[in-house]
Amino acid sequence: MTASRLFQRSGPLILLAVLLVLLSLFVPDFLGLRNLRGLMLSVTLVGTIAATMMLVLAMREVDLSVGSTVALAGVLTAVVIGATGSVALGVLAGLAGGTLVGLFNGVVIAGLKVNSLIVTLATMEMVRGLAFLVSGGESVAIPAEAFYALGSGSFLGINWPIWVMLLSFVVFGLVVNRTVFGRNILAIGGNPEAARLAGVPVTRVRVMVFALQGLAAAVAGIVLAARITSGQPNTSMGLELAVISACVLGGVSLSGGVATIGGVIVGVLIMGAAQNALNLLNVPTFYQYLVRGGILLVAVIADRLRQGGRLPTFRRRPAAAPNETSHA
Amino acid sequence: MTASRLFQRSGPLILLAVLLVLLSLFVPDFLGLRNLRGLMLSVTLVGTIAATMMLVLAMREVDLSVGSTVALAGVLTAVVIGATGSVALGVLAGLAGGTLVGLFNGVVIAGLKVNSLIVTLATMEMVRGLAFLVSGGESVAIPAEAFYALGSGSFLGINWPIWVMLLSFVVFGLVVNRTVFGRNILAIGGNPEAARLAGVPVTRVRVMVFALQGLAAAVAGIVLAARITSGQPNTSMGLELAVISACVLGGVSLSGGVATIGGVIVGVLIMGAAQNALNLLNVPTFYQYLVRGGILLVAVIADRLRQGGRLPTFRRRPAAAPNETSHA
Amino acid sequence: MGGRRPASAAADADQRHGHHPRHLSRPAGPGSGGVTALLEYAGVGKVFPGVVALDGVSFTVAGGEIRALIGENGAGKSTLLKILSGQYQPDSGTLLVDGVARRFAAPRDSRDAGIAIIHQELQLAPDLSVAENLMLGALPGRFGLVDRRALRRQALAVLERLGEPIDPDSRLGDLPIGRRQMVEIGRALLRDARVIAFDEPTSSLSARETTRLMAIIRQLRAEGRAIIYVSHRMEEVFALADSATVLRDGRHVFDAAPVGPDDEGRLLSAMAGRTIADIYDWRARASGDMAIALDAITGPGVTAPVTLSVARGEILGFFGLVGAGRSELFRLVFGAVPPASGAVAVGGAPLRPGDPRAAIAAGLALCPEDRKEEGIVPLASVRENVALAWRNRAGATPLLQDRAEKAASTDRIAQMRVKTASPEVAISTLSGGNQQKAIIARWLMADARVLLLDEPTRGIDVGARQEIYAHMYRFAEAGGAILFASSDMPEVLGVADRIVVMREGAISGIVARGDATPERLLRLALPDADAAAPHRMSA
Amino acid sequence: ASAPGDIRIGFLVKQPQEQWFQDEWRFARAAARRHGFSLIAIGAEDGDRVLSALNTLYARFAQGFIICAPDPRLGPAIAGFAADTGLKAMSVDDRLTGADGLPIAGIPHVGISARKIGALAGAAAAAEAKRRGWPIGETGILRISFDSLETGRERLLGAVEALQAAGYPASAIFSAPQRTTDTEGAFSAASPVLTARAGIDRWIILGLNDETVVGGVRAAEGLSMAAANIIGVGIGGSEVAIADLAKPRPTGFYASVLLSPRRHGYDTALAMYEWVGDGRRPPPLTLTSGTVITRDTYRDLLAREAAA
Ligand SMILES: Nc1ncnc2c1ncn2[C@@H]1O[C@H](COP(=O)(O)OP(=O)(O)OP(=O)(O)O)[C@@H](O)[C@H]1O
Ligand SMILES: Nc1ncnc2c1ncn2[C@@H]1O[C@H](COP(=O)(O)OP(=O)(O)OP(=O)(O)O)[C@@H](O)[C@H]1O
Ligand SMILES: O[C@@H]1[C@@H](O)[C@@H](O)CO[C@H]1O
Ligand SMILES: [Mg+2]
Ligand SMILES: [Mg+2]
Repeated sequence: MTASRLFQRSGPLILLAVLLVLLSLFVPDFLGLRNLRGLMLSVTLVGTIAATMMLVLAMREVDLSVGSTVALAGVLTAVVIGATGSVALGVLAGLAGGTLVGLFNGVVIAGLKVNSLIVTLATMEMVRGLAFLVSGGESVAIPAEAFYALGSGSFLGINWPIWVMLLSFVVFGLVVNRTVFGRNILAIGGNPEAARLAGVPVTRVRVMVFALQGLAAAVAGIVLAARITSGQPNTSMGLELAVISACVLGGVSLSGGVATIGGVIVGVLIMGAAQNALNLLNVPTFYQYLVRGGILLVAVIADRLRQGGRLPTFRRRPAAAPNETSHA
Repeated sequence: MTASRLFQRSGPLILLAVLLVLLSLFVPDFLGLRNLRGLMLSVTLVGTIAATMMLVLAMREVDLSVGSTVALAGVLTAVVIGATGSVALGVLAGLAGGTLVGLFNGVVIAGLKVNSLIVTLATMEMVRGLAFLVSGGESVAIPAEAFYALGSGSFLGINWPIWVMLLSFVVFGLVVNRTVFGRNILAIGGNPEAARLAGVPVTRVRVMVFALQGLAAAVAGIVLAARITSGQPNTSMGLELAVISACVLGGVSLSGGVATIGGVIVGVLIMGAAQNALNLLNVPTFYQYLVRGGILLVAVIADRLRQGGRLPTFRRRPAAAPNETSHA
Repeated sequence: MGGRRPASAAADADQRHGHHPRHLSRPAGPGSGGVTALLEYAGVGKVFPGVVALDGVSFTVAGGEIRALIGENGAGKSTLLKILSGQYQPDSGTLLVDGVARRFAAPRDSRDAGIAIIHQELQLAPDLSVAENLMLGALPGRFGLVDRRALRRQALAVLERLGEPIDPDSRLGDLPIGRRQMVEIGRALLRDARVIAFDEPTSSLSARETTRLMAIIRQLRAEGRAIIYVSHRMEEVFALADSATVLRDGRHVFDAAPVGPDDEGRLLSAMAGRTIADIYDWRARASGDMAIALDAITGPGVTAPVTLSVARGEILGFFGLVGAGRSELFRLVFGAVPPASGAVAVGGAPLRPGDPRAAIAAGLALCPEDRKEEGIVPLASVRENVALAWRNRAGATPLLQDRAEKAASTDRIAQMRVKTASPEVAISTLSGGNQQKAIIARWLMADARVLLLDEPTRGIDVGARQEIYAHMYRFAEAGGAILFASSDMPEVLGVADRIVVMREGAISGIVARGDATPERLLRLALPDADAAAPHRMSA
Repeated sequence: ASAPGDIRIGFLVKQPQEQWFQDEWRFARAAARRHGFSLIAIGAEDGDRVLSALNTLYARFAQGFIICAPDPRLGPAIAGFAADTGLKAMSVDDRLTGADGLPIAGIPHVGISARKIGALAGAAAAAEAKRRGWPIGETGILRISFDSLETGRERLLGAVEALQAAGYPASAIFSAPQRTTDTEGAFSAASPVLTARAGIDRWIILGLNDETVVGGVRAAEGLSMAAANIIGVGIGGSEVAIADLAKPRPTGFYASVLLSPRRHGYDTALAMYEWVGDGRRPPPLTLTSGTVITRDTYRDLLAREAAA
């Protein structure tokens, strides 16, 4: 890796470091133990899903339905626990529901070859509707206090939701770096036709990635339900935005083919630290919209500049089209 | 135009006709004058913006910030009317605000060559924040009854909002079919590099289209403010989904280069009629999520099938790459 | 191709004709009379990261002159034209039009200066009408409204001049490729440009269309326009050009005017930088039992059933004109596209149709024609690219086997002599020839026994070509079978053991190496050849 | 900045952009200023954000918080958090429920008596219709509903009960479920229902707050119904209601039930301050009532409220 590439790569890390220094200097209470734990907890939802979103983006696709899936999984879990009294069955139902949503996305996108942006925009609505239907439109109380431990309990002093997020980072970090499946994802993102002709089972990989994304969203949804002790059909609206922002901040390219789990972790932390600081500083919610949107904008422009002239690879002649716009 | 193409084209029209017949048969009062007027009124918001969204999609871009822009324009109008007492100044402020948002989108997307999905996802948030800031977070009453006429008044028995929507259809229909600018949009959507080499001012056209989209959203936002006699910072969340659905339903291809205003009108009416029927039949809100998402999904799959083997035009071998996914 | 560096450029200058072009005689095209050139390149240079694309190129084109621009792939021809069209700006030197130095910041400026380019890649908008495409960028209109009548009138006029019976209102994307090319040419005519440059215009034209185009170009010359004509086809150059400029490695190495078939040897050696010895070096090989059999295959692009079999150790060449159906046949055999009918058997076992993974499992490998679109994963490393098929072979473990993979891929990379700084750099940094070799290495690593090579030497310089041939022979000697498609007749004649000629989606003849002559192949390949021998199937 | 000793109190609301909550915050800040504690106001629109907000309060060493949660069923999570961290918790507006679905006893609550206030609105509408001489058989009742919220359901229940007591049949009631509790949501929900009942020319319009009723009224006016044929009665007495009541010509928005954001904001913040400071625990349940205001009465009644 050349020095300039190293710099490119570590751009997000530097940003995070600078941010952390600034925050600890200027934001009261930022470095407190209480706050750091709160910060970690606050990114668990985004973090747990970001690792699989990284896979989706690396494949040059996008999934907007994750927020709804989080809601559906939480509601399913709550309803089933309520009906059966069994935490295990509830969790299973939540996991199955989320995975099925992902599978559905994957089959339509990869099988019918339809644009993932629109498909997941549609399933975002539909799954939200399902969440409302399953819950009867209201949030569902979970009558099993044992289940709450998943949200508020801890192990070795670290809360369970944080463990779950770390697990997601580790597992999908390994997947992308150490498995044939993971490398195939990057190959598909880089050049799907070349991958297909080299024997990569493109459709199967695509479906799998979306199914995993559904599964991760389900896990996140179940943990969230445990944290908020109920299944909320209207939770996590706009979550997809935060997750995609975190990935883009972490250097996942929207033109596919590039992904590092380290970058994603940094991206998640940047998002979390920024949001945390806004909270600590008591910045009114309205400004927070501006800041959230602004962070994403800066990230994507930086992504663009970092790539320099590099254009998305689905254009036929990358080098010869300097005035092209990049499309995901 | 061959018979089969004619059929392809009129697919949405047939769908609309069938829908209308069914509705008039099964839904009481559907054909009543008040209902028809209500139906038309109910689609004015989506309709006014759909024509410019058609241009954006035909250029193989997307704009998710329209809902926020509607809110910002309404709020700006309300605040300025409140401050100056002048309706004209208020309307001007609204129009300027929306157009600036569009211009900003266009400059970032076309000038810096950044992915329009992400850019407008970011500006969607930021503009919403601006709307909250401008309004101080609350809805802003408009102290000028003259202004309300734009919302509830009528001309030749047709309400002003409907006139505005029709105007948008006519103007942008003419633009896309009859002007050099409009044909350039289609050329860019079909093959941006070719357009550039032929001397089409690609960047300028792109910026213009986004600016027009902002302008149309502003018009729609001002009319909406007149209808509800106040500027609402949190209005029209999720509107972009409805607008894109209407376009896709009307046969605008997500792979760019194809757009007919007739199709878009039909798409808008299908959406409106379906929603109207759901309401008349008293379908619970939850199912409406499902139906809305379902309609979009069906539309995009139909779009895919309608294209048959025809893949996005940047692929070399039209018939020979059945395993390719199309990306907008 | 890429990878040329300024420093090393001088080192290989053994046979070069000197830095200054040698003029056989003054350019004196008919009608020019030797006055001020309409167009002049004066010391034009252009550098891309890591590549000197053009290095001080100077030549002129007078009104009424057709100047051929020739050179190997990557010599810099298209770059010269892109500077003329305003797509690129030169790093040094100047471009003069009518004796005035010009610098085009954008394609519009070039157009406004009376210059038209027919690009190597078709540059058309598929969803607009033919008429709109003809006038794209300059649609006639008043107050921004398109003047439809003027549009139609002008389109009809130019289509008539082209001799093309095309409806100006039809959608461009619905036209066959040759017609589209004619539309692109029509656009240049419509602009009434004084300088017109053609970048390989005939690569997708039929013989009839080519003849028609030649007549049009001669007429343009008679009207006093300056014309640059880029082509790899020497026959066309000799038939049309008044003068020729040869580029090599971005340098202007040779000029000839007038130019005729007698100059061929000199032109070729100027292009290659050395006299071309026998780069094919074919030797007889023993062939074994049947490796692959095609049984009545049809599908998109292959209209008549193709039945063939290839033995182990055999190299079967496929010759044909553009669009003859060779690429499509290969894709059908490999399963990249499901065949409409017919079957493929490898080593006697039938292959699941339409499934590349099944084909790979049976030992098939496809090196596609379009390396960039279908071959490489550009951002991935050379190693990843080479290992891609191996990783996905049947029965592979889901976890990466780093050590085994590294060893095997390094071996194959060395074996194919892929020139790369390290196996870990992105494959897109390699020159085209080395990318091609890496793709072949991919299949060696995956243990392919039947290679389908589609235009394996397109875009590849002579040295690399020779190496690829050597590898093909070695592969065949080791018991592999090769099907290779090429549009380069000498290559087919030089490398193949047996030659299949295709024409319009069907086999028009199969010729043994000993019986193959250029005339015979051409007669079989040309659509209007009435003497096509009845196609006989080989055993 | 975390000097122990100074008292910090959090005030979390579910919809920071809604005027009601802005008013609550405004009054709570006034209490903080007057009594010298600091108030940390945070908007928390969903469960995840509630938890973030609570963690923020904890990190900033707040000692207690008042919350109108986006969902009452966040109760166990909120109560659990309070128990774990020792923060004192109080709810306002919407009462938290436990895993068993019953109100959590340990969390003091200040809220309106939703059903009673709804009944006030319903009765006001019935009286006005009677005054205008509307025949019961020709009047429609538009119930713009947001039934997933308990207080919303209760308010409308009260209103409908009052109307039924005045003789309106159940068949005259038409529900328009809204997606959001703002004007736009109500507007979109009401339009199609009004459109569909072309035969009914006189409408009573009810909803859980002023924004909602204004949306319904605008929808009716947009369908060219005269203001004289519309009776909208909102709940809140918020600025949108005042704006309509203040218009020079009467609109279809007839009246609102004035609630007291002062009591919900100022009094709760003060109660929490005293709880933290002197350990004086607030009463487990405080219910506030409302007053009907119309074009004719709103000025006086508002002045009286401001003076309180
Ligand atoms: N945009 C670019 N970026 C980097 N290198 C480039 C670019 N365009 C061209 N080159 C390089 O410049 C050299 C000249 O390319 P050019 O396309 O002009 O060749 P050519 O003579 O037209 O070849 P061909 O016969 O294959 O069309 C090649 O090495 C090519 O790789
Ligand atoms: N670039 C292209 N765009 C559209 N159609 C094409 C293109 N190239 C080839 N075709 C079509 O595909 C069919 C078969 O072409 P194929 O590529 O198999 O021929 P080929 O003999 O390999 O020639 P070549 O590869 O030199 O083009 C023809 O009908 C041709 O019109
Ligand atoms: O949403 C309502 C709000 O409008 C106000 O009336 C107070 O109670 C809340 O539940
Ligand atoms: Mg070239
Ligand atoms: Mg070919």
